Amino acid sequence: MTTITKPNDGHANRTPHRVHHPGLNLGPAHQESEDTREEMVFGFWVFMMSDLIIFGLLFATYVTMLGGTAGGPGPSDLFELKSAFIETMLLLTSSFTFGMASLALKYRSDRKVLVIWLLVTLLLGLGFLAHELHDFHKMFTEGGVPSRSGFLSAFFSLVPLHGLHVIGACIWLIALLGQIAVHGLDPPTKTGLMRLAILWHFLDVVWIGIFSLVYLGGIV
Amino acid sequence: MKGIIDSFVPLGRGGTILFVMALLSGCSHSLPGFMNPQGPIAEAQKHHFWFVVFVTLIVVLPVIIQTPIILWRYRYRGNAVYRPHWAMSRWLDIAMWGVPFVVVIVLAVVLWRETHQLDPYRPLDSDKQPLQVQVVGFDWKWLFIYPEQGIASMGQLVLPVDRPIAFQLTSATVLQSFFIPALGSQIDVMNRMVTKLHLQADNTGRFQGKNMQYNGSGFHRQRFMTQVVDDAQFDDFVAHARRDGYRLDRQRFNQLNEKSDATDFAGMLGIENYQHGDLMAFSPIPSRLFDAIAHHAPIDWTSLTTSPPQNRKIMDERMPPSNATPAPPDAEENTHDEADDNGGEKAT
Amino acid sequence: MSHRQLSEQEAREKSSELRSYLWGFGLALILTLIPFGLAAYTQMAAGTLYLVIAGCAVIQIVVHFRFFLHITLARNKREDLQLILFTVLILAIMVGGTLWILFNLYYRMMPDMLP
Amino acid sequence: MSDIWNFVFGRLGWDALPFWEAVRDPTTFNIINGIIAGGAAGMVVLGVLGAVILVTWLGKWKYLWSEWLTSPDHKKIGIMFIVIAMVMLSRAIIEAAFMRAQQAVGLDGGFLSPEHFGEFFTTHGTIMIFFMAMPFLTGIINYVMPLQIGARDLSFPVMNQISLGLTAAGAAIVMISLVLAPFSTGGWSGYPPYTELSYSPDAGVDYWIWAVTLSTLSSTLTGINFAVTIYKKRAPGMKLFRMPLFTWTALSTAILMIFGMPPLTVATALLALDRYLDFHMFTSDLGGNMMNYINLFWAFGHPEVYILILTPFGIYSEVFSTFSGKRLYGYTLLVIATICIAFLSFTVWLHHFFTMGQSAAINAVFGIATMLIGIPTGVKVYDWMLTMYRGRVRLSAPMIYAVGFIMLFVIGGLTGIILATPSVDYQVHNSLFLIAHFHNMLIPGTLFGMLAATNFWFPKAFGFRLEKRWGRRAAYCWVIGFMLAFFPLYALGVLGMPRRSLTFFEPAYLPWTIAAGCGAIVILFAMLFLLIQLWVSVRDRHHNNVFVGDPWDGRSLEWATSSPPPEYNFPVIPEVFSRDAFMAEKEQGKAYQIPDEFPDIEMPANSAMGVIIAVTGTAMAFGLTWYMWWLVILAAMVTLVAIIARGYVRKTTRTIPCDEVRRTHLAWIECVRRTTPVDRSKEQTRENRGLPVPPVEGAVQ
Ligand code: HEA
Ligand code: HEA
Ligand code: CUA
Ligand SMILES: [Cu+2]
Repeated sequence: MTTITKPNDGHANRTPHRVHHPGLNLGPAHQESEDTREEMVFGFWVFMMSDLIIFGLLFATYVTMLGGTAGGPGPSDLFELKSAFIETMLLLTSSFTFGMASLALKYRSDRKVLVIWLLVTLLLGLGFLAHELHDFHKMFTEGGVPSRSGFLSAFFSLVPLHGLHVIGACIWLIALLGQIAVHGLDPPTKTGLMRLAILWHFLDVVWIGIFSLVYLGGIV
Repeated sequence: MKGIIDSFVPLGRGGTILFVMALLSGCSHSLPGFMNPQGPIAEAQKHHFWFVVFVTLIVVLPVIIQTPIILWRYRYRGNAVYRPHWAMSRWLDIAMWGVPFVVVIVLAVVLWRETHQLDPYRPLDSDKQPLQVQVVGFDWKWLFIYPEQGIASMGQLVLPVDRPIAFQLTSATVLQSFFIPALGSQIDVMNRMVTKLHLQADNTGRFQGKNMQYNGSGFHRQRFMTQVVDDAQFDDFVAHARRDGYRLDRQRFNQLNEKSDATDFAGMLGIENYQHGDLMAFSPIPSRLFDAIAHHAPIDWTSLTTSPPQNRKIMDERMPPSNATPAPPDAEENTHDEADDNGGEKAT
Repeated sequence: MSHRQLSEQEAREKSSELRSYLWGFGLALILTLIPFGLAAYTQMAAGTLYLVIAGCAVIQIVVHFRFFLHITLARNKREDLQLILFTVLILAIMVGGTLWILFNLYYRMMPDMLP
Repeated sequence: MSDIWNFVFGRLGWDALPFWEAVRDPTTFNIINGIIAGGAAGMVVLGVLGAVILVTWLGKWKYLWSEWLTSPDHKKIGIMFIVIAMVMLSRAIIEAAFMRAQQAVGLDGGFLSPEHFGEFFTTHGTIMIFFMAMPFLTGIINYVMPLQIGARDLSFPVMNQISLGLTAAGAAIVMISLVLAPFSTGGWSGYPPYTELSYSPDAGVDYWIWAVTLSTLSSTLTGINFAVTIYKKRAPGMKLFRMPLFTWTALSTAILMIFGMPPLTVATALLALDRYLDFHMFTSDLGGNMMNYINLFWAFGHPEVYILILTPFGIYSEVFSTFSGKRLYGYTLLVIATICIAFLSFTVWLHHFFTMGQSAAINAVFGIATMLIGIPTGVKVYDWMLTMYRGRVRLSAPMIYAVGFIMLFVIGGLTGIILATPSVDYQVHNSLFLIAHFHNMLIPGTLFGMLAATNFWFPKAFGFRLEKRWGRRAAYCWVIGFMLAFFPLYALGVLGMPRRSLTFFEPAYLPWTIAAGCGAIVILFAMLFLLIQLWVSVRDRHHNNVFVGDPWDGRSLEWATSSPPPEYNFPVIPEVFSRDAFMAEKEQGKAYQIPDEFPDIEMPANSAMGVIIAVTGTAMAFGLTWYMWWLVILAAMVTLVAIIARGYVRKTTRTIPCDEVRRTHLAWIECVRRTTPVDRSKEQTRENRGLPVPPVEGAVQ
């Protein structure tokens, strides 16, 4: 038999719940746009997870290529604990400062505070990139070029991909600063910032994998 | 368990007969492939094939038979009862999950056993010492090295009957797959890697061998003839090859690395009228040639000179002397004989 | 968006969230310092050290998800959490399968690739 | 001078022209192959020119631009996806015909050159998978799914446009490769090291890499879009377990796309790094290792084939229950089976390389995992049979495909089980047996599914039914032609004939290849009949008009609106109280009501993002293929700027005033009132205007 339920339990998956993403404070007046914002954030999560598969597979491939040094320099010849540590600290701190930015966004204290935190985050991100590039340069001069061996190829397909993501995130951050300047903190800008926050923290998570597996694992 | 599979043999045989009849060709060629098995591996594979077919048919046939019946009985203009809201029956549900589940369990148990039994890496049970054969895939031709005999062949793979063969395989170029359908499993052949395969022939005869993995425009020509002979003939073959084989020197080896099929290579050796499946034998050959190729190590050419210098061609009177073709200049850009890449440090 | 007075409730929430970020940062710092410190300054056996590094990494990832990405067991987070767990499952299958397959292949046909 | 030439054109030269070989070295053989290739190139060029001229002549550029290319409407995007699929299909079919013809005469010879044959199977496979099946089913889901869940559009309409743009770019790249040859000969799976620079130095593999990469990105985005839409945009009351089965399969497909595409992205990206930046991931020297590629490729490849089959499973579920006039048997278990299949498909990829040399235990584990998929698949098949059972079955064209499908699909499943048995796979791997297996899945499964869907939902999209007689003829020809064309390949495979063989030397193969060639001819007739059907239907469109919207006595919400639906789909979002929502409304007499109040409706505004991405994507891929770096950089910059600029756009919606909505709706209701309902015996006649009388339970009619 066709089951017919009472109309009023029909809204099961639409029960209005408390806003739970930082910064998403549009209130009941904006139900429509609040829904779309939530969709966007959820969609971005899904995208990140798809991206995570990419990183995961690259990690796995990297591990399988550890033996492919072909007589060239190996992990312990090329990696330095110190610079890995500095990069880690830069990125970790930037994650924290982005958290502060999120708080500023959520509680609308002051746009200036938000922008300052964002700028600090951006600087840390750029610092990370600069340091990473410097690292690569050093590796290159020591003969650690991707064309040297399968191992180095695997390294240079994994770690710089993370770097590329950071570059993308920095560009996005700059674009969002522009949006704040042009449009103020309207809903689209806010969701933009929220999604960027997810990306930023996510990249830090990936970096945990990189410093643990690639750098620490390689040097030990 | 063996018993279970074997009980399908008559069915399988029936299937094969049907299959042969369906061939309708009436030609005298024996059926190629594992339906006409010539060795224990192919034989077992054939049985397992039919076993899977018949067991799976238990769950598949009902679909093929009953669908038309249902279709007819419940056709629009028919007069069977119509129950638009009927959509659930516990017993049918149990059956439709349960029966396939049992079938899969049966298949899985047999699969586990047979997969281990027929693992190409597993040496065959036999009281005879296996014959070692090393196979190198080049672009569009195969080189067979008999390390114990110190000879090599091309175009034809000569095997003794009733004796296990232990193959070691590698590729001098891209991925290929080595396959003699009548004898059993195929196995991938890869550059810088060594795979293993164990086969045995129960009957003498000539069986096609091929490459199954596309590797360029000459792919379909990369075939060879497996000549299974008795022990005496095999000894003859070895003696013949030793006496009349072509010397596999650096220059010829470089020619091997060119993109060409066995016929083209015969042409380079100066053989006219080369037919598919004719034998080209090589002796002397560099020692540990296979290992050198597989590990990208330099080939020990000096070992050639220490072998007896018998440099005449073989068996077939058709073949002109090998020095009929002038030697092309040594191709130094070749990859595999020089200490290229990492191989250099790993000289054997 | 100019200044706005936060309600008492909001202020409380804000400080609790701030605390959560600080906790996260602190924990992450510790979990970073431990493996780096051990790798740099001790002569631990490689095997144990690997385990410590891996353990710290896993915990730190959880910390990030909990304190920075706000993934909790709360009801309204369940969709995100399920998504993440599902991803982790798929990832485990793919990564685990890859390692199993490839190292087995190395073992059987190109031992020199075994690290 | 030549520096400038090189800068502008990279490595593109005269020899890229497809008939160059024939000009350079005019032997008969080269001339034949030159004519084939040149003809194909000519057809592409003429086709494009013809289309441009036609649109100009009709003065439709503006219409095309504002109503289609920049439209964010999921229905139009869906149709455009299908149009791409059709165009690409026509090319892939021709290639299939050539391959069958070549093998039918292929004993010791044939007429195709090996390079040509290599390009044929590579493009055929690549197109069929990435540019026929994927866009086709993406298009169908795009069109139907939002209607079924009672939504106005997908969650991310602009991203949907971008997906379309990426697919279009990939398709364009494949088509361009006909004019500026060559294409890859590495097969649709593109195994290195054959596809590495050292063995395939020309541009072919690069074309393949970028075409496939574009398609993969498109599918990933599509998957995200679908999944979020289904999660977040269902009509009130539509719980997960009230969704139509098609929506369920769409959700599973989306999940497979999200998690199954990344391995391919990784594989092709790494291959590209090898080819462009001298990496050594998959080379045979310097520590590279091609087994990683094979592993990654199939970690994608197997989920991919279930992407290709799950959507059709959903389609067939709708078709069976609709044309049996009956609820779907075992809905809950069907859903569970779907989820099982989707999940299990991530655990079996190794079965594509059983012969690579790993241990027996690994092979056995993956073989058993593979066979497990047979259980939920079988449940689905049985459920469909039981859906017909006690029903009242009308054998319309979609139903012929559906019935043909279950009977043929189980045979493909059987051979799949054979292949899943490692010890047997050692014999039939890479033989024509494998080819027969997967065509047996892809044609009765995917392609019949697409055809059934077209016959089923065409009236919804265009407002008139497809003609029935030619439809049936085509369907029967398909079934017969398929059997004739592909069953012989099973025999050939068992006889040991390798796939991808230009020529063979065993006379025993010949009868079978000839039979298969005949089958291909029957299939060509099937195609011809499809075209006739389309033509006849368009001719008679006024007689077959079903504006009222429900020609098949449908069960789910897409039938609850007019055909074609208004761009906002539903004037008010329907509220759902049970499964088979529309059927329930009809049974309770609640269908076709006039809402008390009409809202203003906000719809996404037009955007040129899709077009921009299509153009820059094509340019970038083309530049990369031919080493025209300036083009690559330019296209990349434009893309980046466009994406950033899009972030600044604030007016992303457009409002449709309630008056307009009311007017449209009242006109439709008026039409419904004026239409006489017909019972199912008149379903295929001109009396069917889209308003059904339901058949009576238990009775004999
Ligand atoms: C739509 C596409 C599609 C689908 C649905 C399938 C479904 C299946 N496939 Fe297939 N497959 C392909 C497309 C598809 N395949 C392609 C394209 C390739 C080759 C790619 C290439 O190399 O180029 C391939 C290759 C391929 C291989 C690799 C062979 C080789 O390279 O040597 C294997 C091996 O296991 C396999 C197995 C299976 C199995 C077991 C199923 C199962 O899902 C089938 C399940 C269905 C049934 C079993 C029938 C119905 C069930 C019942 C009636 C009830 C009960 C049955 C049992 C209990 C057994 N497939
Ligand atoms: C979806 C996938 C798909 C489909 C549908 C097909 C369809 C066909 N394929 Fe396909 N094929 C592949 C996927 C597919 N193939 C793949 C993946 C490979 C492997 C490539 C490789 O080796 O790398 C392959 C390889 C392959 C080979 C190479 C075999 C070899 O390696 O030796 C051959 C040889 O004949 C072949 C033949 C055919 C034929 C005759 C058809 C015919 O059935 C085609 C006829 C199709 C039509 C006639 C369609 C008509 C439909 C319409 C016109 C729709 C109209 C619609 C409406 C009006 C609504 N295929
Ligand atoms: Cu492939 Cu070892
Ligand atoms: Cu598969």
